[in-house]
Amino acid sequence: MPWVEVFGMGILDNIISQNGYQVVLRNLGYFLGGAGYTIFITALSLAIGMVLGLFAGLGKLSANKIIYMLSTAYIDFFRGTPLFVQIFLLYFGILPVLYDNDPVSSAIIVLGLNSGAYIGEIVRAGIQAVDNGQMEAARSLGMNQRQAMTYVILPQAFKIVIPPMINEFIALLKDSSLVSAITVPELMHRGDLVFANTYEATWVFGAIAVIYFVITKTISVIGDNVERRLATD
Amino acid sequence: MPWVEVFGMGILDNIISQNGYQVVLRNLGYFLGGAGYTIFITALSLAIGMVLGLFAGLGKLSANKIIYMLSTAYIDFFRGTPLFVQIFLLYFGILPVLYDNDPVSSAIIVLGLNSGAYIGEIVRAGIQAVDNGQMEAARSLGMNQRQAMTYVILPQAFKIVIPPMINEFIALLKDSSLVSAITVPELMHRGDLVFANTYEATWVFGAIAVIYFVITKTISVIGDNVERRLATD
Amino acid sequence: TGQKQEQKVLKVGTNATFPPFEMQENNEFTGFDMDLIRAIGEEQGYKVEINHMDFKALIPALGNKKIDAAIAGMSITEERLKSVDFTKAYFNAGLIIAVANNNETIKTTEDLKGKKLAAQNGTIGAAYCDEVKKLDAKTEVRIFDDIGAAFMELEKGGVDAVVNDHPVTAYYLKTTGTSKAKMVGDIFSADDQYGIAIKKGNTETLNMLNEGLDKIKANGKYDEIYKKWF
Amino acid sequence: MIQVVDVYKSFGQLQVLKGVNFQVAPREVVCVIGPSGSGKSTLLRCINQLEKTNSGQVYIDGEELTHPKTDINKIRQQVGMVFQLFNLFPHKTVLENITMAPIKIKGIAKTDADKIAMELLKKVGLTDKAHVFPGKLSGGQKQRVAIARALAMQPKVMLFDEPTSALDPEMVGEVLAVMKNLALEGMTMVVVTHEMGFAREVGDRVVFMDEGIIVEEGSPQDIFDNPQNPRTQAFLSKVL
Amino acid sequence: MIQVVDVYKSFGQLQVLKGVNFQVAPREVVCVIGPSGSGKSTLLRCINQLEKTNSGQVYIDGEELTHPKTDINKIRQQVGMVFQLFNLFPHKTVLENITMAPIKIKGIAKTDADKIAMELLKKVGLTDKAHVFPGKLSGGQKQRVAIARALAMQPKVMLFDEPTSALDPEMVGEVLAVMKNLALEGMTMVVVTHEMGFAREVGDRVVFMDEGIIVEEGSPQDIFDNPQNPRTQAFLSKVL
Ligand SMILES: Nc1ncnc2c1ncn2[C@@H]1O[C@H](COP(=O)(O)OP(=O)(O)OP(=O)(O)O)[C@@H](O)[C@H]1O
Ligand SMILES: Nc1ncnc2c1ncn2[C@@H]1O[C@H](COP(=O)(O)OP(=O)(O)OP(=O)(O)O)[C@@H](O)[C@H]1O
Ligand SMILES: [Mg+2]
Ligand SMILES: [Mg+2]
Repeated sequence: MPWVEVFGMGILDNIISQNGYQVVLRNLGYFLGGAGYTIFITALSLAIGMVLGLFAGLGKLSANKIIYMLSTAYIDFFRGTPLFVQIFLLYFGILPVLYDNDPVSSAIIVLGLNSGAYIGEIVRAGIQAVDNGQMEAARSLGMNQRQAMTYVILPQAFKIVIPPMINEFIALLKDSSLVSAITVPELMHRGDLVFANTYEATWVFGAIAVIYFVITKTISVIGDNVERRLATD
Repeated sequence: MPWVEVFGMGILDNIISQNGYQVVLRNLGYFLGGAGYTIFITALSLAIGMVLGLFAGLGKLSANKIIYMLSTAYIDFFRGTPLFVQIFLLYFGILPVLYDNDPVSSAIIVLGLNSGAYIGEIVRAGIQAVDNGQMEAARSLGMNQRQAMTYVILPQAFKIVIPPMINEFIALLKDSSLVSAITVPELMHRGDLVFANTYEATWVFGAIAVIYFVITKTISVIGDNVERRLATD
Repeated sequence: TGQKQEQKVLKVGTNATFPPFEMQENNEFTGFDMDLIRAIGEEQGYKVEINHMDFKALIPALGNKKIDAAIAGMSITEERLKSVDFTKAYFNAGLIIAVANNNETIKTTEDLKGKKLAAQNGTIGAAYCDEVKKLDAKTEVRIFDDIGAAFMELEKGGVDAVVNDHPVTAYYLKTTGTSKAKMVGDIFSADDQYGIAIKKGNTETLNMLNEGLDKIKANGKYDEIYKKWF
Repeated sequence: MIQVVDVYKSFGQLQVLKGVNFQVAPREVVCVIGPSGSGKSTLLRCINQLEKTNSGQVYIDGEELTHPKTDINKIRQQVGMVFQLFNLFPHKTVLENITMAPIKIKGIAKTDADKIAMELLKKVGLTDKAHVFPGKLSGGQKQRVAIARALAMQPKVMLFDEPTSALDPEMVGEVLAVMKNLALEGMTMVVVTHEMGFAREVGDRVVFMDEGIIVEEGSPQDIFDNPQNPRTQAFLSKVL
Repeated sequence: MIQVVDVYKSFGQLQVLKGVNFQVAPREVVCVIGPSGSGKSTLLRCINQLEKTNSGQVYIDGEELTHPKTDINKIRQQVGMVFQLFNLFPHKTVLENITMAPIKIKGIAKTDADKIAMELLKKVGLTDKAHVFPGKLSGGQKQRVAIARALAMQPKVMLFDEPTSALDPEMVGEVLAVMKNLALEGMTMVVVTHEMGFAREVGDRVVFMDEGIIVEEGSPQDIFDNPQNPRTQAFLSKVL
């Protein structure tokens, strides 16, 4: 059917002839490289954040006053101040005292600390949502507090915690764009550079948005699957 | 003890003589006005986000395929793409078609849509965490789906949902700084303006961070109180 | 000593979103400022290493010695001199007004009074808009973080004019702005002087850069670079 | 009043009800007994359609619940249910648990609902716990609140899933009295129970279920003193 | 084996235990009966210190649990408990519910633990539900899994909170058999129950509680056939 071809060619030609389209095409590899940085940094800081968040969440439930106060102070600070201030503070102020810090490792540390604060609250809430009888049943079997947490409470909290955790993963992925401030060449950073050079807002940020969307959708699909697999009723 | 005085005076003098200190002092009212905007915008977009999130969360649990798909698409899009792309898209692209949009109202709409997506997932998870027997008990009393949701499930989900919701409030408060890109005169925007005129990064952003901290700490204290008051065991 | 000097490194920070002064093309930093600092480095026996960062991060990076100098189209002002040191001015930008193609009401700086104006944060254009507002309180000033967004606001019709450094606006009109906006009036406010920022009190680097700047102005290198970009 | 016609129900592979036929006349009290896992709870849940049946019909008061056009909520208001695990609303006090449905669904004034609720709490001996949250009640106290909650809707039919399992003998006696009163007032009841003494006392008729079917039914005397089916005989011989 | 000395326990204003004194000899089976809310469950929970006592001492096998230096977890491994509301672990299958503690605490090999668990499941008639999650069990099935889970730790003492409340008569008979076997094997047991027939069958001694104190105790014959205290008499007169 010739008219379909003509019509199709028309649209295609129109797209190809657009400068913005060419800008995106030319920079696609560059963007995907940036996405690689974004994923790499997010994944590592998430690992840090989950460990810190677990301890901070447990700490906020601790009977020990000092542990409770430390956890609270940690969560309050890293949740309460703007991320880019934290990035500045640690990158320029604190980390240089500790080691010869480079942007990427600094970014991972700051994002890890930051997400740990949010995850801490998520973990605390998840633990508290598990029925009290579960702890009692575990303790009555002779488990100590730690064993009951590890084998009985946390696995159940884990299920409750998945959806807000996925929310946090996705927020972190996007917050990671802030480390472009300290020269980490991640996705948004590269988008900014290309935009500034070409002023093709729609095409450049459209492409960036699509890449982010693909990554976040992947995360949420994985999250849904984990959630479904853990459902026992 | 004279040496304390001397020492104390020394520090004080040192601080006062700093240019940055004076910059902050001079602009404190200006910053607090910006904080007013930040709180105003966050509060209104939160109100929108909670309504949207409630419907989106319920929608994701709906048996109706179309409602389910609409909710999922909404959540996926607004959670999956960078906030600042959404700001650009709505401010420059979509809203001008609908009305003669100004930065503040546009910011509230975009942030409301964005937080609604995160809140939607929180609400869905909260509802699913309520024991199944509760729905059955409500239905067996003759309540319809809507009544059972309103009187039995949602009030219980509400308690579970508070901590991740507080997380989201705080994240939204800080994300609201992104509307600085379309010249909404909120806290971070004003910080940027004063910084650019003085280059006093430490003092200016330090002051901004303290103001954010005070606001977020207030939110989390309120959240803790609500949580405690709702505890029934 | 010449060989030893060549191994010295000058770490320079910039924010490569300000064409044609600093930008990135094909993963390379290019633009007037970039060529200039490289020329100075070569003249003074330094290997120049360029880092792109947030505009906000340039000052802390200087303070922390993560970079030795910042070159990013920074205008020299009294207020900023309290926090950092600047080299001698290396460029006199001058401002220009940009309006929508179909705008016939704004022709000169006089016409700006009482209008909606946009400028980029931290530029002399922003300061100029504030001055206009002082003359006529009905004037509305919108300061964007990013000059790209300011131009988009102009295209959207949210503001009547953008007041910005001439070379930057010219570059925008050459790329996507051609069909949507135009420059009106003459270049004005000729005291918009760019300088290279150095940590306050770092006289060693300051002197070195000033010396290099003098040298390339004397040997014609500066004019060569200027011609390449403007 | 209640008619269950040829009801089948499976969970995945597991057939739980395999063609149950069963009638309850108005004002009749029927006790359902049978071994654990035989489908007693499932049958109750099918009666008020908390569990969708795979095939067969359920009628209450002549209306077919299994028909897609039926307003199931209207009918459920006439059908009270007491769950084996109580399912009290943890976010509401005892009193609010009882008054919620009357106020919200029937639109009864709060003061009236409170008065009715306090009377019911008196019946089950819990007036002093009216303003306590369910989390602080003992097992038997929860059980009694669950009964009061169902009664507050003044249903025509009551379904009890082991209403006495967490009660002490005194309370069993009192609940029995409450139920006998209800029967006098014309309440139709289906009671799943493991307590044979209770079944004998309260039941007009006893139904013995096993493996998803009704094996035998008859008057308490018939079933307990003269069971016909060997399966029933075996089951009852174990009663202490 | 168990000594409870002058134990007081309050929840806020509410005094629940008001000086309970109580001994259980090794191999003895004691049944605790009494009205709802009298403090039976609370007493059991104080015995393994799930509930901290306000004053008084609790000893098991000579060790004082109420002493702050005691390793409570070690002792609890010797003290199995079956809860009124089961409290099965919903994220684990029936088999895993039973084997978790032996594997994780005692370090028994998984294959051995599985073997022991399957034997226990056979005892309670649930081998076919080994790989099912608790959410899919009927009430009586949950109850039996809870018993099996407690037995899997091979405790010296077992505390039962109404172990038969969700069981049908057949299962009650079987659990009774299990418990009698345990008694023969030397298990010390405290059983809170509302089923007098069960108490009579299984108990070496019966304890009657009311309003936070032990009102009367003695052999089943003494208590059931010849109660001394008027409160006990009134209570037992209600048994069907
Ligand atoms: N939601 C479910 N999914 C899968 N199987 C189920 C479900 N609910 C019940 N069953 C199974 O159906 C069978 C009958 O369960 P039901 O609760 O009706 O038994 P019951 O007669 O009430 O037993 P009990 O006296 O122990 O309460 C049991 O084998 C149980 O495991
Ligand atoms: N966590 C708690 N907070 C406040 N009060 C409680 C709590 N647990 C129990 N109680 C109260 O203590 C009293 C005794 O409760 P307990 O559970 O020991 O009774 P019981 O004898 O086991 O009754 P039942 O036979 O009904 O199970 C009851 O009045 C109950 O309301
Ligand atoms: Mg049942
Ligand atoms: Mg009890």
